[in-house]
Amino acid sequence: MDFDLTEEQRLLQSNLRRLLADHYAFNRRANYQTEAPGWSRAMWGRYAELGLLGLPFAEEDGGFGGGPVETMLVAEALGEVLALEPWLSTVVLGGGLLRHGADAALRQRMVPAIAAGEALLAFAQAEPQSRYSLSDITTTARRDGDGWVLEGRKSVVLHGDTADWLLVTARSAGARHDRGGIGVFLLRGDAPGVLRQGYAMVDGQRGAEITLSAARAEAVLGNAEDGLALVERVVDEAIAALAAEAVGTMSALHAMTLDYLKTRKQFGAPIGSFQVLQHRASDMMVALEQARSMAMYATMMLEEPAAARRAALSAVKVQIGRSARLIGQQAVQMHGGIGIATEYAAGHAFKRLAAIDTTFGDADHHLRALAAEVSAAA
Amino acid sequence: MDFDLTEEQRLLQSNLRRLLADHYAFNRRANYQTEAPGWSRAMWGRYAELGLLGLPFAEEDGGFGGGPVETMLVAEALGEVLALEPWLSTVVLGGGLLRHGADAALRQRMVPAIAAGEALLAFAQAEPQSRYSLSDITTTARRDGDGWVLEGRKSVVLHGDTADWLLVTARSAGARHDRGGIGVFLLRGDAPGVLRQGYAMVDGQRGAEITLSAARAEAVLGNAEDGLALVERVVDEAIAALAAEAVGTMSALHAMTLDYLKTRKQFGAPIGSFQVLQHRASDMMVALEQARSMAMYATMMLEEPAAARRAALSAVKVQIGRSARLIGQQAVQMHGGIGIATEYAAGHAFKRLAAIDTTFGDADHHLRALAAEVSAAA
Amino acid sequence: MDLRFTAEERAFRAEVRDFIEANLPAETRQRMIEGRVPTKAQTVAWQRILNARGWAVPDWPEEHGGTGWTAVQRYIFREELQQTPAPQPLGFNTNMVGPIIIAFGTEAQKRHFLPRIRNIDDWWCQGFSEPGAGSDLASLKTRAVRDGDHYVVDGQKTWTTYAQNADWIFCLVRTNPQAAKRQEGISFLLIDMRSPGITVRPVITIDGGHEVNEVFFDNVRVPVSNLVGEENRGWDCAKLLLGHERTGAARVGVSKERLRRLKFMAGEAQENGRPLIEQQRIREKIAAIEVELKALEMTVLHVLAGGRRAGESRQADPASSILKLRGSEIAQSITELMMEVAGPYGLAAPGDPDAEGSNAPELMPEWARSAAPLYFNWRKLSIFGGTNEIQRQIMAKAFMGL
Amino acid sequence: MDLRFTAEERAFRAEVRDFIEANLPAETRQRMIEGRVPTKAQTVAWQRILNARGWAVPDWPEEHGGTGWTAVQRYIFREELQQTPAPQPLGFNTNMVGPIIIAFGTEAQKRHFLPRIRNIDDWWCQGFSEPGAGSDLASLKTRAVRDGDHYVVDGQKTWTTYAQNADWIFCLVRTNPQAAKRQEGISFLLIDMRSPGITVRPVITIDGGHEVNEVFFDNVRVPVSNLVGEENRGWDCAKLLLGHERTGAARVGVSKERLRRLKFMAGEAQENGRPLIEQQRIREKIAAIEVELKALEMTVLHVLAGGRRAGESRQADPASSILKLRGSEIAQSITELMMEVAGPYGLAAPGDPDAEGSNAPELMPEWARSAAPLYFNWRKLSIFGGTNEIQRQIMAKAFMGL
Repeated sequence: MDFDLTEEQRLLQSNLRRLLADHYAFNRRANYQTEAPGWSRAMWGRYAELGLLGLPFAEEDGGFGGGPVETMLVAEALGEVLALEPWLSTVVLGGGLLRHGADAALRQRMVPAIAAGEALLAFAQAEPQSRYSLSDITTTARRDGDGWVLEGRKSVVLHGDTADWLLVTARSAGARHDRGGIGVFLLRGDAPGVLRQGYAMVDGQRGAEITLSAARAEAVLGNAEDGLALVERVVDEAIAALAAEAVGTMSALHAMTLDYLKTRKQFGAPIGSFQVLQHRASDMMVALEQARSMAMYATMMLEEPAAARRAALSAVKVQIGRSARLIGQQAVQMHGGIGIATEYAAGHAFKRLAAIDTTFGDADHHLRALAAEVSAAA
Repeated sequence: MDFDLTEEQRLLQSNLRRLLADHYAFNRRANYQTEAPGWSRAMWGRYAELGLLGLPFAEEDGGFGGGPVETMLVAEALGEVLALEPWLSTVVLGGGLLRHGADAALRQRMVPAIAAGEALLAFAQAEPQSRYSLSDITTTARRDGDGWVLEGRKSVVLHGDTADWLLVTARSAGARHDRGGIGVFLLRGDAPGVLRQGYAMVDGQRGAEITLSAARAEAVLGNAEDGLALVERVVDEAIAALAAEAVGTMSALHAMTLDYLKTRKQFGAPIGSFQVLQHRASDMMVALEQARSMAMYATMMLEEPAAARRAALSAVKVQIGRSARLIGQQAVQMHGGIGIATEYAAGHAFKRLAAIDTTFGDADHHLRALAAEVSAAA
Repeated sequence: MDLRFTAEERAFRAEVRDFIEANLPAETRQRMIEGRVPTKAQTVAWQRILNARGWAVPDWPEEHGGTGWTAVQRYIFREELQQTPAPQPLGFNTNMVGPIIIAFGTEAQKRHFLPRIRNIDDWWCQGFSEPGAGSDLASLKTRAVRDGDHYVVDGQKTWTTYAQNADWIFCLVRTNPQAAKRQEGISFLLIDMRSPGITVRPVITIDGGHEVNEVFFDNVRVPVSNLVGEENRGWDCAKLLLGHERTGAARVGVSKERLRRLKFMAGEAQENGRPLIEQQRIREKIAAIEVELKALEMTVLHVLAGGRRAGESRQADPASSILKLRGSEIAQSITELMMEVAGPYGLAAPGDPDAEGSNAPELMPEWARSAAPLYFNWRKLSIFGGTNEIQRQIMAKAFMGL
Repeated sequence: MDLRFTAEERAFRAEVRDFIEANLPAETRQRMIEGRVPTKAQTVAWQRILNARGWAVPDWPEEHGGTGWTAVQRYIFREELQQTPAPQPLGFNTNMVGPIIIAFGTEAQKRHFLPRIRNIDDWWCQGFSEPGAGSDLASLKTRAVRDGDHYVVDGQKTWTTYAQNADWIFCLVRTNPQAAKRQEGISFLLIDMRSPGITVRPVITIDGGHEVNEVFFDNVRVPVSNLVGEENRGWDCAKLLLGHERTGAARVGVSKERLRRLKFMAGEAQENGRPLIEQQRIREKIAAIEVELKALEMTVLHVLAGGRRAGESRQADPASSILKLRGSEIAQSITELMMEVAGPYGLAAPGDPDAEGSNAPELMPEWARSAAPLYFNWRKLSIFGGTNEIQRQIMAKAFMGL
């Protein structure tokens, strides 16, 4: 067992942190949000330069051969500054589907463009009725010549509005809740028949409602009826990345709160001198440490067989959700009024944490999944 | 709406509190526990003198015509001193079954003896397998001439060891979980075929395991197949009394804790000067107030139709369980080591509160019952 | 001891309910059901309907338009408004500046202001909080210097709710910086929001809404006739508000209405093709909140009926703190659960459509729209009006002697 | 960064597990599964088995019998003991007085005591706490006055665990009442429990068990040769213990074993004829604790592997406090749930059958017996060894600068 980072990992972490320290102060983030896509194209270019965008891809595909630990480090650092760019959707979600699902030809066509920052990806998975179920899919894929044509509605698609490519789950066979019959299809974002309505989500990230009307896919990843295992794997990888991002956000929020406790005075003393707030800060520290431990656990369990991996990632999501809620709510409470004013960073961190809980299943959803596996001991 | 006590109720309360102040200091309670029955016969006589034992019975049956409010006041006062005597089992449980289930002749035979302190009653309801289900009954009642003969095992019977009379639920018809086919039977505690093994329970109250082997009943209350509604009503009355008792115990425990916070010094100051413990005491106060409110609500809802009454009493039990756990655990925690030493009162109050939660269904059991009734709003 | 409402009280409730049903504009009600704040016009229109009925200011003395109701009746009235839901009386007018003018104002002030307050001819806002003086009100810095028949006011107020709607602001200002105690040397002024030198800057909250503001005073001239009570005795006015309205903070009716809304949402939201309300865990969470709300309601009724043992003297009753604490916690727990029920759609919430950064509400189902904004907005409930930490401190110090 | 156990570590775990399986007396194990404390004889016998294998004191330096294992191996060893469950090494011997004698003792003390400590030829108990000096150790009052070759000790110790079993007690005593700081003027003495003037009074805890005692010292003569370290420098010894054993307080193995027991109980307990484990809510509660325990375990491993960023210097790492806090909270939550699962039978729990006031255990099912006693007894986990409040305070002051 070894928790130390390699020299390369350390370098990656410190380079990224330096980049973000230089370019992602809170007031600049607010500016990025008002740029046309709702985030910073310039930052996206810098991520590409730093090698973030090709990081998890195999070298033979045009990537840099990073693993789960590298992804964790990047996610944590981006979480510290509440970065707005479509890294999760492009590299972890879209990229993950390509890594695990695409054939070599497709990978070698896509990866260099992703790594160069020239291709943005989005994963159009959820539908208006599907909530957190990955198999509740009504979008259909119909054979048409040697290609596929998609029909349906996809909902709350992270960064779906600006993506150059959409990875869309659709049903080529089977009934609505069946585990079989689901494929993952690659479409151009601007393909005929793709209608996208983008919006800013509550946490400042971008989302889109997407309607597919006889939209033609460029490719299907693997088998059109067998895609659910791929989706589950990539969603688990996204949960691991979200966990690390949440740790970054919680850690920044905890630090912000400590600063505030030390500087803000009331009744003639820094409010951090009040024992009740001291202990509250300790409870936040405990929650942060629990979350950090589980983010590492997530990273460690991604390569395990599916059943063990899914259970582990559910446990991770439960802990992240609980820690995030405690830290988010308490940070706002201790900041008082300015905790809920948009001019300060704390409220934005609180909202991002709430959003992370809701992404790919909230704490209760995953607790129910774990509870289903509990059995009596001998 | 009127929350004021009548002059008579005030008098009852103050007389009982005075009696207990004179005779139920914590060290005397410890002595009572070592007396032969595990409680004080002398106190029982004093309760009778004060009129407690005949209180809820109708005057024409030999009682004093008190109502739910009077029962609440008595239970609360007894809870304040952790009284050990079989008041709940004799007056509320046994007495309640007689009040609502017995015919006039039986009532007029039993009530004067109860009121005089000469008849102790116990309600033998639970069975080893029944947990909190009131209809999970395997004890059988068989017609034998013009009487009934009982066969079965009753478990954790409150004060079953010293009771002169047992009120026993048994199945005269139907299958194990059926709501129909259940009767409530009156037996002498020393009838042939009644084997009783008594013990001190964790909270100092007495319990018994009772085996019935062809034990002959003296009477059946009402119809032998129709007793479940009676049982449910009386159990709800007992829950109301337990709620009030718990309020008395919590209130005493909170006061004890405040005393301790004010007198115990650490690091050169009373520990009550530490803000964290101050706020903890406030949380206990809130929990106490919630419990008190629900104990009154219980009293108010006892006369409502069965469905509304049962839902209300489940809500009461949930709140009592939660308040009791918070107050009990925090009181012990703030007392430190002496909170768990038998020589001090705090730990005993903690244990009684834990026992009350477990009596007639814990907070979670009743929460599940309430959850079953939740439905979507229009 | 009879813990039920009397027949008269039940009849009164029916009368109130019927009146609201018959007179509340449907679109006002629908807007509130959706979790949105009524517009200024809606609030004013409703208050004028109530005023015409003689129900504008139930808590005021009858000579000034009060209804003469019992405490229980006033509770029933407020609860019916909350449960409908209908706009509640504008607190700054009816619960704050009105009672202060009644208690401390001159006859001229009463004659001029009270009828206008009742009818919201003037919309009032409150200028108490300042940057750096949140829960510690006595450290306020905005100063008023006497200059002939005027005070000249300079300084800054913050968290000023609906200053953007307001015609007038009532302010605590420092008139004697040399006073021995910090609470002394503070005065209570009524200031016309149209006065030159007043600037209102919006503060947008994380739900995207515009409820609060900063108000800047730069050489603002206020006639001395707008002083309420004695100069340097403004703290007396502030204290009056602290003692006021003990049971309102529980917000029982509001939480009942929001719970109903939550149960509606849980019937609409689906997972695996079934409504969420069928899930055991959601039902248990709702049931648990219902228990807590029932306990709170009983505490409120207990306080109202005056039966609390510790409650003989108003000063020595911890009820206000308990009601504020539990009221805010329960309300917040409902919004948490709403956010959970809304699920992924919670992320796409449009916020207040009147506010900046909103999304097109038609993209998402109506039932899911208000969840996130309300969850975010109602974090304020445990902060404003004396933080929950302050409430616990009050209980410990004042009622337990710790 | 590789977060998994190495092949060597897994092989080591197998070796330990096999040894325990082969050598632990079955009745010792069964007693512990039932939630009862092993008898003195059982604890001693097991320690001697470990000692014979060379595994009595893994944490000690090899020259004194230590194993030379890595931190991870020591963790695995302890976890295997806890999970079996097997008696853990007597902490007073192996974690407390042993390391202190190793660090501060004379050669003679080491030669005489260490082998006996390792083998529990002497059972030690700890004389630190006093009435009125719980978490505030430095306020202790028991005094030792020099009289020729002896100290004369007078005073009282409390919460002395297993004093009734003990042959020796190690004590903090005040040797200089005039010292400038309270921590100065304290010395560390080894005292034979058979010394005239020592009285042990049992303190029965609310679970009915006899674990703790009061120990009275009345003119007890202690040879000066039993002073460890310098006179008046006993605080150094006490501080050594505070720094010691950072990960043990998490009790991960114990909680894993108790969770397994809980799941066994929930399979035995029935409601409406079905095992409780089939109820959704019980399963969710168990799953939630499993999540928390997994997070705690990962934190422990993180600390052990030395990878914590803040953990470069032992002094500056809040891990000890976090582990103590979470370890006790999780353990307590398991006992709460055991109490719930036991249901009505929880009330009839027999307690420690060796203790006073016990009931006949045969009247109730075996699986339900230990629930209530354990729930009551384990309230101590958040009190002893530095209350959880103290842990939060340490975190706030030492690691967050508040």
